[in-house]
Amino acid sequence: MQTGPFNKILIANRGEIAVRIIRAARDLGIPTVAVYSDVDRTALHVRYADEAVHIGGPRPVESYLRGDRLIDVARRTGADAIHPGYGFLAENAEFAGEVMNAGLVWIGPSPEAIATMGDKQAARSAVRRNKVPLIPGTEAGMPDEELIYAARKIGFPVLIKAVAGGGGKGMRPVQREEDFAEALATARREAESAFGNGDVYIEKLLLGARHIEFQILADAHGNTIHLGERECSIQRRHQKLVEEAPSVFVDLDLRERMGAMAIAAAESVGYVNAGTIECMVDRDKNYYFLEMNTRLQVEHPVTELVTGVDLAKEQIRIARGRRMGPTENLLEPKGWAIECRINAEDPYANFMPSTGQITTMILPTGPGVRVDSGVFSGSEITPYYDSMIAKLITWGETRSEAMLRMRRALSEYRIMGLKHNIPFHINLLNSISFIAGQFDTNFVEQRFNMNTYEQRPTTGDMETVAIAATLYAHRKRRLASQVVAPAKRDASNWKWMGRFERMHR
Amino acid sequence: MQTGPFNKILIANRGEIAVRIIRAARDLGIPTVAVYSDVDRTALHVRYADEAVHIGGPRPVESYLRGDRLIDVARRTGADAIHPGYGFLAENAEFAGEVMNAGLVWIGPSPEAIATMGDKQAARSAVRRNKVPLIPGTEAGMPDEELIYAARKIGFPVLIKAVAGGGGKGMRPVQREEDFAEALATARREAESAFGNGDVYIEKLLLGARHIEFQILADAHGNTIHLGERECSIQRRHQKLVEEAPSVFVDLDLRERMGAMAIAAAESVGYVNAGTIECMVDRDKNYYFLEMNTRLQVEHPVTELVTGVDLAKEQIRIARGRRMGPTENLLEPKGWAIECRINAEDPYANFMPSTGQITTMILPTGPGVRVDSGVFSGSEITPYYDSMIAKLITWGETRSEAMLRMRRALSEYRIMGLKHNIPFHINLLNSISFIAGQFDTNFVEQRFNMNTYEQRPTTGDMETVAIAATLYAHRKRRLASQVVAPAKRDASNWKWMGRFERMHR
Amino acid sequence: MKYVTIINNERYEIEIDNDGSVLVNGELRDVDFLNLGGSLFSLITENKSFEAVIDDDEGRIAVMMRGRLFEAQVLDERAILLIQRRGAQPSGSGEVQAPMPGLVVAVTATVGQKVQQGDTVVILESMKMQNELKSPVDGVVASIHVEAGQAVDKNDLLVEIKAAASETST
Amino acid sequence: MKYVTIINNERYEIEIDNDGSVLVNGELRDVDFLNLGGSLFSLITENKSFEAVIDDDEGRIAVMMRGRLFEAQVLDERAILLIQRRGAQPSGSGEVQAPMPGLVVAVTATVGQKVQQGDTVVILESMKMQNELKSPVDGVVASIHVEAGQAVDKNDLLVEIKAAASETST
Repeated sequence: MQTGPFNKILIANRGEIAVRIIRAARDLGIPTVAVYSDVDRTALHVRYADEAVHIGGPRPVESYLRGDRLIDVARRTGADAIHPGYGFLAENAEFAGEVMNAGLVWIGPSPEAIATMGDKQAARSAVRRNKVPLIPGTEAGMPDEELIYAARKIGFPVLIKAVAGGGGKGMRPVQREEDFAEALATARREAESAFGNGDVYIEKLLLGARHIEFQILADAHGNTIHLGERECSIQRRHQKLVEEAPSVFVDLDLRERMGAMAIAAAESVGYVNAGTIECMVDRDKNYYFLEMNTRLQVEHPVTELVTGVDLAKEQIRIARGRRMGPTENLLEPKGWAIECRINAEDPYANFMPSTGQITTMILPTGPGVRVDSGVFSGSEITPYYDSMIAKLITWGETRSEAMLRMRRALSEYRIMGLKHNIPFHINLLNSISFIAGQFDTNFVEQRFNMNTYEQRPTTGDMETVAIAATLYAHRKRRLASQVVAPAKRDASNWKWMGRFERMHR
Repeated sequence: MQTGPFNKILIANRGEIAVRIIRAARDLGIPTVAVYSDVDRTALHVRYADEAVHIGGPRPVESYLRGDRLIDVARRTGADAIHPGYGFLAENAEFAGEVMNAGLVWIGPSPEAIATMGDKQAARSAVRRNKVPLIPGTEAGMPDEELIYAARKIGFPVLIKAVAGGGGKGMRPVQREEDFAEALATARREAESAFGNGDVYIEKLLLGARHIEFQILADAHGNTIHLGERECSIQRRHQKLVEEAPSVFVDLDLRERMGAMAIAAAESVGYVNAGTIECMVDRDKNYYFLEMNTRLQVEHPVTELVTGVDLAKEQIRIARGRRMGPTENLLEPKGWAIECRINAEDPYANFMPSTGQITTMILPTGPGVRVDSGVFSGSEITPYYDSMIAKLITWGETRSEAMLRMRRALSEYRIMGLKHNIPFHINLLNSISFIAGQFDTNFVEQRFNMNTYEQRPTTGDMETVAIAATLYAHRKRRLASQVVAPAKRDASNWKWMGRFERMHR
Repeated sequence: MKYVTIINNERYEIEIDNDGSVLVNGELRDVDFLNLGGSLFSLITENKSFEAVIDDDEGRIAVMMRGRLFEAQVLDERAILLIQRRGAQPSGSGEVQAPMPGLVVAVTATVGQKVQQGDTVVILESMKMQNELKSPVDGVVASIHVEAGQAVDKNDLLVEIKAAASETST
Repeated sequence: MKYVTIINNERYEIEIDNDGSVLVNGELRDVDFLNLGGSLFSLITENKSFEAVIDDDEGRIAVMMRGRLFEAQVLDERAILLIQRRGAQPSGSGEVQAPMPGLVVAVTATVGQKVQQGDTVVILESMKMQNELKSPVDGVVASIHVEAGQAVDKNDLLVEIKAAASETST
């Protein structure tokens, strides 16, 4: 069933999104079943759910991707609905179909909508019927000479994209016509070797473009609305790092037009449940449909904070066949919200993922601060899953208040035991371009890095670091050489050290 | 100065309220100076402030109450304003005057307003001029025969109150006229021995009354507004435990009338800055002025969540001589907010305070959850200060959503190493009377306790507890007797134990 | 290993075998019991997930689960035998200790006085509040070790009460 | 004890006396330095309050403060002498280890090849991402211990690079 009554939800996911869904279900009074792999026994989603079932090994193919086991666990525990979260099986039309065939409610759109939007060309055809603007480009399967002709017609620069690619893989920009033939040959070769499929298509390369997406909500009673936009241009290797709602770039007129377009795109596949229309918007505010994500997004909290709508709860309501809570498009967001994705990756070492145990964690709290996370002091970050450990979200009456609160929250947040990207976010929040709202999707990769701070450290900070480093080395050296006899006035500056250590024994 | 420009704030407080003020100042870009006693060196307010100065011993009279040292520290660090928080010197008119005499800005109302509102009789006289309704009662200093005559006129039941009492101390209810003479004699004796002052006055004893208070904001430009009410009837020994905004008991008409009364009360002393008018409201919605708190309240966050106004920031703005942000009375709160005070006290042992180190703390997070706290895993709760360790605040579109989120957040919150009152709050949030909004200020003491749960534990829960207790004892016994040889299938149920312990070594 | 566990006057016979399997009143239960550090435990039984804080104090085990405190007595075979043989036992320690540092405001009991469980014997001021310390047992005040005005440290012995012997249920 | 501490090419002469007092370039500083557990430290100097995460790796001390990473070299008298005497030292280890468990996707270097610091030598897939592991030094590839398709554990040695000797500033 796509919609209908249910009384217990199996959550086919892990990490912060599993916790997020448990919370939504608990707020609605619906019991939940968590599933877990070998390495997730102590994870918060297992501990916060009403029931928890072990489903296999740590690798996703052994557990979270085992659709058969998930449906089996739902049957055994009496769960009559499955929420897929995001990632894993969330956009797997086949699994959605199997869930429905098993007589369970799938908390998401229909398998047909997932399948259509999951196929680039099918999605383009579908939305084109509803007059949704698309980035000028070609279809797949064209021979070289037709592609060259098409590229000339679209106008350079263009982007050659592998049909089988995705997430930024298999893309090649071409600036000038004379480079096209060689680039095409290389692109086909690479696509063949990487994806076993040399088929490519081309698209107009947008300059200074932003990634802006619209939140859609549609119920089974024929209502489809949008809840405004999210600004997601702060990316690295096509991975979003920071999201905002609303976007500095979107005025009321653009929001009305893009919102109507987003609703038309969703309606083109008879969409029901929460979804996102991703767009590229160029400098001149021309906007183009990119793709539709047929699930809850990682960045959904920023929309929640400026609308007051709990999107995970709305997903459940809609799947139960009820009318959704909000009934009108969101044209005037309440305040401003920013999300920073806190990842276990080292911004000083090319964002290399980091694994290990979180030995200490002090969360930022206080007014305007929300943390969505599935970890705790003692959690192990394993290499089996993605590197996101938490989402830090702040709200303010204005963008400036939201940013100041984010800065403050980042400075309070302590995570130890592994490398994380909080320094990246602190540096970004100090960047004049970011503060001024002047950035596009290439900003992080082309114009921002961890070695060039826009403000130099002060002399005072440098000296403080020198003192700290020296006292650290001095102390370590003393411990190593077992110098235990304290000098007569040694207590003065070190008194607290001893006191604290006594306290924490 | 009462208002004027300043560039650095000294925070004459500790704990969560010091952290709260640091956050507000940081969001405004103003540097802060923290002060700390011997036992607070590692506290978050010391670590989050820009500067920190040690001011003395652990007992408040040696440090946080040393007005001379606080002013001296402000001078030395170049702080040109002092925020007192709540408690300690916050309502000390003399200190406020000294701060202003030292050429510093006092972030609070004038010493005159503090002094007037700090004296029961003076406060009653002041607000009476502005036609603020008072609980029928007598003045202080009356002889016995006049008091008896007055009590008869007011009508029984009445309350005999010690002039020098406060916070619930020195009060004695009298139900019937024939008991009055003896009760009066006892009350005078007790007041004499407890406060060195046998003077008493009497007041009408209200039945089924609620404690409802109004948040006032007034700037130096002649603007005074209210931001709606807070429901604070959930108390024990006159200590608030749970607060809400708005109150289920207050409709728009009552809010308008009480709000106007609250503004009139504040204006009666020319009040500037944030303040609270505390009232008693009887079953018939008659309301009476109780007192004015001339500072930020512990429970201010519930107002913040239903107004979007950051009260600590407004305090600073007003003290700087600027116009306050909000300009209109709050008649329609946005959603609902509830605060639970998380105290280090054992609800199973007569709310006995508990001290010690917080060994583990897992904070509740996610949508609609705010935590205001000054502690962390590793913090020491000492006997020198009050027992509040955190404020847990939830917001929802409706009271029911806010309560469900509070239940969920309470169930996620883990504090170990000392006793705390989270079980009290969980029990309260399961109480039908509380859920239905049917309670008065006597509810906790007279009709609610930890031994009579409204719902019995289920058979399943009981069996689970039995299993857990037995496995715990079994394991402890095995460890004690050093039985190390594992049986052949011993890994089956215990495998995770070993795994987890390896992980956390 | 066989145990008798008593909670809120309910009696459970629980058997834990060497292979880790658990039987409750003779029925096998699927149990995964795991320490999460300190006194925090996770228990998954028949797929139900529970978290509990478990502490013990002189043989009484306190289990805090779902916001509720349960007191459990876990008796092994030897303890069951002992109780069966003896029939009765003293009902616990009669020591009143300071639960935290503070100032003794008043001692409200006198040596030789008969007290009931729950009677206030000392008033201790700490954390800005006056706390009534109560007798843990029915009995007679045997000795008093403090006086009003005295500062005490955590766990200082304040008053000793000689417990009256009482019946014990098994 | 006298130290020379180098941060971002700035040089600080820091003296820590037995009484705990700290002199920076000859000037006395009021310093309260305190471990908060693990690698978290609080430092209050001249009333300014700082929090820093401090770790060290083979003599290099990494200080993360106010969202910024500083690399410090703390040289004691012996180390200063040693450097003055030798004039130059090899510029660090040339071992490329697996920073986490994963699957080797490709080895992009060959034995005997000259590499520059920052050149990719191995591509490792982990956490759903392909990670380029780079040479930490300028030098020549001395040995390769893995091949494409091989699963590796954390800290496994993948490639060794013989570092070219370089000048070192003191």
